[in-house]
Amino acid sequence: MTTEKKQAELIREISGVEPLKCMKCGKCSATCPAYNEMDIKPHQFVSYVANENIEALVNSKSLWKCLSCFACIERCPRNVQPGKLIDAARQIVLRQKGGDYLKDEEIPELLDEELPQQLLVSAYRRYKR
Amino acid sequence: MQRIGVFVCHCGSNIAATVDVKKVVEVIRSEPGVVHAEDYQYMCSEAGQERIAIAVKEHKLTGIVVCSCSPRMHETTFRKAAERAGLNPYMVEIANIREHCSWIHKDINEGTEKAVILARAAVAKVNLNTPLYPGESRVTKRALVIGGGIAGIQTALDIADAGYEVDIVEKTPSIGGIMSQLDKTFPTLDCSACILTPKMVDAAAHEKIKLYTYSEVEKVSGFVGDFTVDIRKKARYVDADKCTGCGLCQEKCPSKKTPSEFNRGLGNRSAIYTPFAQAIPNVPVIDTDACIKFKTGKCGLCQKVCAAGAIDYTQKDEIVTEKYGAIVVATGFDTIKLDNYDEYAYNQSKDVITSLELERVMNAAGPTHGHLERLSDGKAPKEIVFIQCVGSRCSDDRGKPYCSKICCMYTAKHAMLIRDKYPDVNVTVFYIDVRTPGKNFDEFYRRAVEQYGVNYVKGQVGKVIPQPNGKLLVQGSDLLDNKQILKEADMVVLATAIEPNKDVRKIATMLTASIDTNNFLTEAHAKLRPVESPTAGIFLSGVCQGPKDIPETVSQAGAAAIKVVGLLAKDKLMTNPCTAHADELLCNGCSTCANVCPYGAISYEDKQVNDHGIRETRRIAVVNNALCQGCGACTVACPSGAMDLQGFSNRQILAEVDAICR
Amino acid sequence: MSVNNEFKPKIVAFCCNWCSYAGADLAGSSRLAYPADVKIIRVPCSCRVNPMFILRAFEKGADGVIICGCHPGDCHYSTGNYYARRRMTLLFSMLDYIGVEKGRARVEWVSAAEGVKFADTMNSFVSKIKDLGENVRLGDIRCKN
Amino acid sequence: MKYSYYPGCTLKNKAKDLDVYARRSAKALGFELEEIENWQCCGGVYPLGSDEIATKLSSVRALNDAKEKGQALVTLCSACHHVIKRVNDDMKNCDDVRERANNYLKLDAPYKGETEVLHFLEVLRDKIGFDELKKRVVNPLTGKKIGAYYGCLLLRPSGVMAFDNAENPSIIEDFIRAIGATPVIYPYRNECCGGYISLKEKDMAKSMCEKICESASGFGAQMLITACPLCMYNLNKSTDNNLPVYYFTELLAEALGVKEESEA
Repeated sequence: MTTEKKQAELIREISGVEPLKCMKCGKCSATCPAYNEMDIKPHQFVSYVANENIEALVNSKSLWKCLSCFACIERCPRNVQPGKLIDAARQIVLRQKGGDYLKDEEIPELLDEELPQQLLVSAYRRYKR
Repeated sequence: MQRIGVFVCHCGSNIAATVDVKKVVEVIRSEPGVVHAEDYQYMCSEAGQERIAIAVKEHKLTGIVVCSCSPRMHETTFRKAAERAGLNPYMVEIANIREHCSWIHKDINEGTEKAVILARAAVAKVNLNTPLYPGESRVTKRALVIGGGIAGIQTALDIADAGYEVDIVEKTPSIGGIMSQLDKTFPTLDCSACILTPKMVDAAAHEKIKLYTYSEVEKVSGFVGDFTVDIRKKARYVDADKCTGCGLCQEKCPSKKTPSEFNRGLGNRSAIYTPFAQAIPNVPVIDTDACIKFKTGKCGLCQKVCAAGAIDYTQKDEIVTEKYGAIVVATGFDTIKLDNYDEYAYNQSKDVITSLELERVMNAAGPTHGHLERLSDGKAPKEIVFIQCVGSRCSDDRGKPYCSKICCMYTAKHAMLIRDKYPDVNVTVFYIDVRTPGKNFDEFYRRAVEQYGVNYVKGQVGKVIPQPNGKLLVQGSDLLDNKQILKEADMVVLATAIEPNKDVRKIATMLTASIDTNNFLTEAHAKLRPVESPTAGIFLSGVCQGPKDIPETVSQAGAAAIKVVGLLAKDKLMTNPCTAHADELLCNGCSTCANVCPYGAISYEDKQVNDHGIRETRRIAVVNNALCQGCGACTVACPSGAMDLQGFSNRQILAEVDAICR
Repeated sequence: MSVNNEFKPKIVAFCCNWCSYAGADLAGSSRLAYPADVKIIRVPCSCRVNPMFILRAFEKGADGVIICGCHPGDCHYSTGNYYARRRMTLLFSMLDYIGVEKGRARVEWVSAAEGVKFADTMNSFVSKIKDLGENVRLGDIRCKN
Repeated sequence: MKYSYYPGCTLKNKAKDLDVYARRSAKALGFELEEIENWQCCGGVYPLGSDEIATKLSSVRALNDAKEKGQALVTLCSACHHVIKRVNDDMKNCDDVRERANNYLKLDAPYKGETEVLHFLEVLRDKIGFDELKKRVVNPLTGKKIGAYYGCLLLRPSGVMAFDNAENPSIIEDFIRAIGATPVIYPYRNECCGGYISLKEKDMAKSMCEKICESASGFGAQMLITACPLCMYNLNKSTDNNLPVYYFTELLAEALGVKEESEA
């Protein structure tokens, strides 16, 4: 099995998403508030996994732009849940050595007076292993 | 002892590929009762059936086992073949070695072994079969059609034209159904009323057709050829014989604030009303929830102004009992409620409407007198967005998993009509797929694009966002350009999914007709018997069976009608001989069986019995073979084991169990 | 061959003519595989299944018995499956009482449209029975060789 | 009535107001919030991966603590509510998560999702009742036009959260009416504020919050209320205080006349 095939299977497993349920209506992309920041769009998450095009997916900046706001999950008419797919792709990156998207030394300059703990905690979980 | 012949079918390679048919023949020969066994390429073919006839003669067979496809497919075929060969048709059993064996197993050893066991079970059963003889029942030469939309009207007209009496029961005050609410019809754009109204008039005027409007089916009993139906004629509070249909009562009625059902709630109607001007019958009804007289006892204005003296506040619901030989369900559909789709802002904005509401807006008799305008402020829209598949093709519990089928076409129709009448209005259609199979349908859709400049965008809409300035921001996908679009619109029209009429489940239950998970009535066979319900004597017409447009509905209505005519043309029907019967010596008359019988087929008689020399009168269960449908509930309920089912007797089933477990 | 040592359960499936038998046909015409251990007996309705039939099957060496009928509310005879459900609830608690493992007998609703469900149900039932192993509790020792 | 209470990290720190006013209001309304001992941070984000267990355990501990006391578990912060409610749903409905979490935690009795998880707003709606709340208001905020900002975490996914209609919610609007003010309904109230993205992508969060605030002001809102410290932070960053943002508990305490009360 190729690495990409393995990874595609891993993404399916972690996310619990069946990409074949997708009917390609594009409602996820129509709904996504971070759409314009993404290079690979929410509806493409599904086809990238279905086509085992994982290398491109895990290198996509979309991994770090998804807000996990669940709008795509809520509105998907086929219960495909693209947001879970991109999260699983992110997990694959984070679970590798050196996959962190946030370096400790970056943090001090990102802080300000009002910044709530919740933000740091969430960002840690999103960006770091 | 029976003399049984076993016939093993190859079904081409369908069976022979995974079942060693020769081996089955060889093994089954040694089963008790089997005197002959052979295999053949296609048992259902004429040559195959001929082989059965020859074997019956040569081997003096008394019973037959055919190892072939499902009995649901060819049991009747082989029973008829046996009958032609001089056997009782109920001496035939089928071992299903195709659907239940060869098609699901890959390993030939496994398949062969299972086929042998299935054949053995069938042989064991036939050993205990007895000849059965169907009874006869009479046919009432009159049909009932439930629902007075285009499906019901067309079915009734076709049945009546063939010379049979037919009654239509319609629950609203007028026949006409959803079609009467449409403005224009695709793909020819004729005005809906212009083609429907004459049919409504024909139905009302036909000497063989009786209309029960504002009426509902209350109770159904009986069986094919002989149904008894209670129809509730709801009180109209208007004497139909006296009413001249002048309309003065509606004009004078002071209670005018009830949302009009006919106008999809977009306009109001009075408490005494006919749903629309061309209503048939043109006799109003009083909506007692809205009527001031009924609510407070005061008013009575309609009675005062009615010159014909037709208003009668004391009228009561009336139950009419009629006999029918056949019943057609034509209960139609409605659009789904959009409460699960608030991302499209239907409940938040008046300018987001359903396509059916748009029909009323575009219609000259509608709430805006046919002017295309925003319902919030009456302004003329400049930018209209249509959203397809709202609630259709949703497998997520919010909507319907099926395609509603008609939306692509009516949206193209709406887009075209708007661009034609208001060329300065821009029309955008968000679609997932455009599905336009049908004669002149795809050409119609292409005309909308190519001639009328309708902008089709491939992609679903995520959200409709009402703006402070009253406009609607439509956020959708353009999958071909890989863009997220934000489009400002004045109106948004939702191609709302359709669903079977809410009452259909209740009606199907009364008729014991089966219904699928989406509340569509099930056909007896999806391909070969599409207008019949599996319940004998019940026929399907229109959308109650599945989404369809007007031409298809009319075709199906005609097909249902001819099936009904075919039934009514018979004087007698053969009844199913697989019915229950009580062993007089075992029955103790306890009534347990009658309590579980869903058909009321069991009654009790005092009978003289001779129980091993003791003569006495006992109360004994008697089954009416015309009413019994052969479910077998009584056979298990019977505490003394007196009740048994012909064709599926305790001994037969136990023999099958034994054969399988051997 | 190792196949010979593998436990091949005997499983009897009672299927009502209108829904589940048709569902099994659909599983077949959709080529959905399930183990050949399952043998189907056609009955007009799940309410035709006498608890006696099930006991007899166990007595004769069946390892599992499954009764399939129309979904509640969809019975061709309106109410037959409700009777079946009640009868089987009682029977199963009795089986439990006399020591037949839970799960050897089962009731499932499979409609004529549910070929997939039919195959899934049979697959899961067979694997359950395989987990439980051979039925020894009710077997009639006189039936053994 | 006594509820177990899970405050969460931020309510002990930057979002003290959310917590303090909630406690005072609860007292005034006659119910008690009993803080779970030694609660641990929920993590702020529900782990979507179906193989994640460790990240769900802190929520399970809190849930089990409430179960042992026989109390419902009340939350205030939208993120905590989201995480705990979803973990609870996993413990109830997902055999794999339940089995593995219980194997790991070795509780006295396995936890199977028995605890009822309530957001403070749900307590007001379902336990107290907005009609009753209205009666208790001594200082109605008459004339104030308030936009409810739901954000995403309270509402979605609606199947699990079962908080309100995810696309057209009404609970905060009903709350606003109960405290005497006028709700302003605007379409962006259930759109995301950017959430954690504001740590690294400040512009992205800003543009999202601008849309929200613009829409709310456009429909006439004079202020926004929220239940989430992160939403509060993000919204504040983009409005320049043209549209002040408050915790809903602050307005509740004000309406109940307990805002200034020193904590007893």
